[in-house]
Amino acid sequence: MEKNPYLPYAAHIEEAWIENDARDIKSFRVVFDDSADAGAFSHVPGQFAELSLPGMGEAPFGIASAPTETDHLLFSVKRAGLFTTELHSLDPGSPIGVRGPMGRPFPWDRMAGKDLVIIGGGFAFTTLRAAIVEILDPANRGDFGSLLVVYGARTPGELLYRPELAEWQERDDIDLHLTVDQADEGWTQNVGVVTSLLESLKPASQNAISIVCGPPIMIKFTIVSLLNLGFDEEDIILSLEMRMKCGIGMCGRCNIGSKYVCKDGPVFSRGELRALPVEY
Amino acid sequence: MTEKTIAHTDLDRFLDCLKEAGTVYVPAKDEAGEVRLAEASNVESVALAYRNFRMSPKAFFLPQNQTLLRFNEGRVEEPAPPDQGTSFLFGVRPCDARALLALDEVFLSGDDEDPYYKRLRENTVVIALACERPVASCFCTSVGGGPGDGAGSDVLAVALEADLLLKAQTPRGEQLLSSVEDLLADAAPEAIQQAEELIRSAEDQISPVRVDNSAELLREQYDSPIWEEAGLTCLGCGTCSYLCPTCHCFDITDEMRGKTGRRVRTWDCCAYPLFTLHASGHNPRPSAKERWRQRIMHKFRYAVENFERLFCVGCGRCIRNCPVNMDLRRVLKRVGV
Amino acid sequence: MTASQEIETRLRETAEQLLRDKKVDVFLGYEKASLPFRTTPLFVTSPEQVDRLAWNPFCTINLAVYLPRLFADSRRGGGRAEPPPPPTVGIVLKGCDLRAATVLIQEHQVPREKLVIVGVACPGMVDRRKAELALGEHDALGAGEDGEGNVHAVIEDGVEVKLSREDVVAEACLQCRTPTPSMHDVLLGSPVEATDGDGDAGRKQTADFEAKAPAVRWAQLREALADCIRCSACRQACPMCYCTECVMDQTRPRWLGAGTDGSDVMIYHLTRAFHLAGRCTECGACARACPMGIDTRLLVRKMNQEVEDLYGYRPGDATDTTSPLSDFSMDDPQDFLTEP
Amino acid sequence: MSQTQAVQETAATKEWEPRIVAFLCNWCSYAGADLAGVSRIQYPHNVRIIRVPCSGRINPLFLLRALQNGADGVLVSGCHPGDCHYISGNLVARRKFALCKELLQYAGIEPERVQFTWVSASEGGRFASVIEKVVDEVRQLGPNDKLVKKL
Repeated sequence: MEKNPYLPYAAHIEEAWIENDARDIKSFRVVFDDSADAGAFSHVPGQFAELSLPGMGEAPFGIASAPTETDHLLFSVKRAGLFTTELHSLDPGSPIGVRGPMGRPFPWDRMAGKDLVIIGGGFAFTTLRAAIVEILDPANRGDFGSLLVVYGARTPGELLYRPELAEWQERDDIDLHLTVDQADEGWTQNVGVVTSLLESLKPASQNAISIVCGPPIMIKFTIVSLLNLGFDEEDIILSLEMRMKCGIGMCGRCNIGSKYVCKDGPVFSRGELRALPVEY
Repeated sequence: MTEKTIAHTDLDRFLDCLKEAGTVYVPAKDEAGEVRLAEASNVESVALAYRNFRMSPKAFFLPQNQTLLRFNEGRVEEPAPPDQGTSFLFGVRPCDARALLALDEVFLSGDDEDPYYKRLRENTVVIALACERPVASCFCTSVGGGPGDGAGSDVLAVALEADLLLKAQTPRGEQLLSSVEDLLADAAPEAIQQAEELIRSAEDQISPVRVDNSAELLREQYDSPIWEEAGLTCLGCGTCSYLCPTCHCFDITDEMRGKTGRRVRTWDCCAYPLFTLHASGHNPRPSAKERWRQRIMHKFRYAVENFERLFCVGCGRCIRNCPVNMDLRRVLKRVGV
Repeated sequence: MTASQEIETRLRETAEQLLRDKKVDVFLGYEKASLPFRTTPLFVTSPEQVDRLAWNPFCTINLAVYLPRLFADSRRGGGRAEPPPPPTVGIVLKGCDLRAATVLIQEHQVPREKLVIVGVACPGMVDRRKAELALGEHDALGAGEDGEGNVHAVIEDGVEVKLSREDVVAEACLQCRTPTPSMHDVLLGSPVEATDGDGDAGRKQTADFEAKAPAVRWAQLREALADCIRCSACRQACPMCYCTECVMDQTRPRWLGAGTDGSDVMIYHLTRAFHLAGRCTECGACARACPMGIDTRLLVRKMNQEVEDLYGYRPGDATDTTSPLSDFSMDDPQDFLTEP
Repeated sequence: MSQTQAVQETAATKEWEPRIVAFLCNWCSYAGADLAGVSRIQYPHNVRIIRVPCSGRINPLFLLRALQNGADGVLVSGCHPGDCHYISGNLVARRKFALCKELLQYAGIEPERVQFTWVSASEGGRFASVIEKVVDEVRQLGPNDKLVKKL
């Protein structure tokens, strides 16, 4: 019998840690209780999952781990509402349901052979991390051209995955630039908004694709910068957030025009979005 | 399969046969004089001449409260399927039967199927009853249907003077009719002609609105001032959606006491401000203007773009029941449809 | 010319003048609706549109429901941008509607000085359901009024059916205690005497219900609410329900289940009644809005009578009084308390 | 043994016991309940206390929610008139309570299900006897089957 799409996989939180100085973003290593479920759950970076807590409901989160990290899923969650507050209070070992993977991932077919420009802001770096880990995997790295990553946050303490960022900055197969709005003592890297940094880096737009995730205001200005740099609208890839319930295109609340963010998105090109009403 | 007839005097026997196979619902007058679908065993006389039901029969397929999951001491379980067997809905009007085709697109056509809808849909046989007297809010003929439309039903019945004319619309309908073969006769040509006349006369009573190019026109009218005006008048209640046979948006909430509870699906409505409100406080459809536009766009444009089907069957419930008497036909006309 | 037609003419003249003189930004009245026995709200912004304004026996909707939202933007605080200035609004109000507007002014939702109230003395409006029911198997294709105020419906083949006004007038109108608006800038129509100035009919309904055994009351209430689909039309049609987010919809925390469980439905209606205690102006908009034909006034009516008996207060009388539930007196009755 | 197990065991092995939810104001009635305890005054154990800042904080929805979630009775207690820590919280509340009581009664809900009283910080004895009375009355009514929601 076909699986009930409303029935989550049984999983548990293996490890949880605080990601930022404001202590409102936590990362969760989630492991399936049944290894068969782990096999059945095969995602592609850019996709999301609905996490489920009995009594609290469900909420969608981008999957921050790459498929190459086969033994767990990673989610980084900002405490905002009822569900996320409860999630933050959970100890390792706590059961959690996982439904997914859902949605359309980043356009990996189109990204093959291209130079990649990944631009992230704040805590919206989760699926971008999944993408970077996937690209950097030795088995995959040869499939892509250069990899430029620009990542900004309000303060150094608000950057996610800091140990990993430091590691990536040591490597020569990824060109990672970090920037913050407000530096603190000890910050030796860029200060300023992502767009200024991007414009100073001047990535070539020929044979390149960019992926942008971040707060709406950052996305708005980054698109302008990328267009100025000569990127085609179809080569600017964005990921949207929307209030969701079912995650499978039925409950009717996450639509933008005729497209449902849960199944037709969350990843859209700038060109695709331009054809839709501005209801996001 | 050819048309059959059954004498009105044999209707009870026909329903008795159905009762042996499952639960039968028939149109009957309630205490307040409203005709609604009621379980046949509690009904003394079946109503055949009635304006359409106040509620569309969509609740038989998409119940207003549907338990999706049960939580039991930390275990998450699928609810046990209800042990109800087959249901027979006798007397569904053609517009409401047609609406099932729209719901099928949503719940059965995508990558995921909705198991709850699917089970109810598979276990429910729809016997539609052609409409002999439409009312002023009806416009089924404008949206692809009609008073004698069999789409979405398993059997279409037409109430003639002495008989019911029955015509199977699906294999399931054919099976049903062959199971009561003893009660049926092949329809005489006069009966078929009488049915056609009845339907034609009903069609003539309906004033049409043109909607065939609605998707195209609405695409151009996204920024029309009419949405602002409609948003001003709309009270933001959910009456239009809740009564609509094709509206299907839902909410999912958990209801818990201690470690026991359920995850339940309930009807929801795009007219409500909280429908799209993000946890951050941002709302992509912040006012009644955007919400009203969404409802019309969904039915007459987005559904066409996604499924090549209007999500409106012209039953007119939203027009008849709007507390401030808004009429979507007026809006469609204004938009130029 | 019938009384209604006369009022309609003067109404259009008044609206036209107000708009032409820029005394109002918008004039809120009624327009003929697409179906018989009905009108729909009309927001007029230019003098050229006033001919669409209608006055007839079908102006049942309480237009005061639109007032809080017309002023919502100007009352918005906390944002970065200055809120826009409040508009000036001309509005047609019947006796009951005026009482609703009075409470809205009292509760600081609507500034009186921004309103131009065109009061209309109201002989009672038609409940379209009653009219439809009165026609039985026939369907109306059109409807009008004769010189005596009776309703004429046009049915199939152009046949006219006369419906006596008192047979089709809305339930709330039969119990109306103030058909003529007391506060107004313009008054149209000749003053109308209240048919039930003391509210005896409502009292009797309450007393009849109360005379039943508690278990019977409970069973009847459950039965009456069994059809409720939680569409919230009763709430949305009510001028007094202007909260930007209703407690019944809140999700953090969620006070009430979202579905139609009998307990949730009951608590919805009990809470609605409680929130309207001493605030309901008894226009009946909730009951007329209910698509399921539920008597949504059963509980609210009792609450209002209780407030009148206990605290001598009727909502909608004046704008400068204190609502009894924001007030107290040291010697308020407290014989309901449990004593050991 | 977990709490839930304990509850189930009680349900299975013992007679039904009424469950009373008591909303007590922080300044008078909660202190009164405390005094009852400190003074070792015996009163029925059927009551679960929820402390609120003032009886004026009580929203009738709290009471309905308690009944919906399985309470067999609800008690609200605040400071005596004139003693409110916030001067008049209990006086404004008194009007709400009067209407609330009337509304529930009108709807056919037994008036003993929802009760209101005043208990001061020094009235440990009064608190105990009020509880005794409420528990006794609710016991006579039997389980709350009207507003409770079956999950």
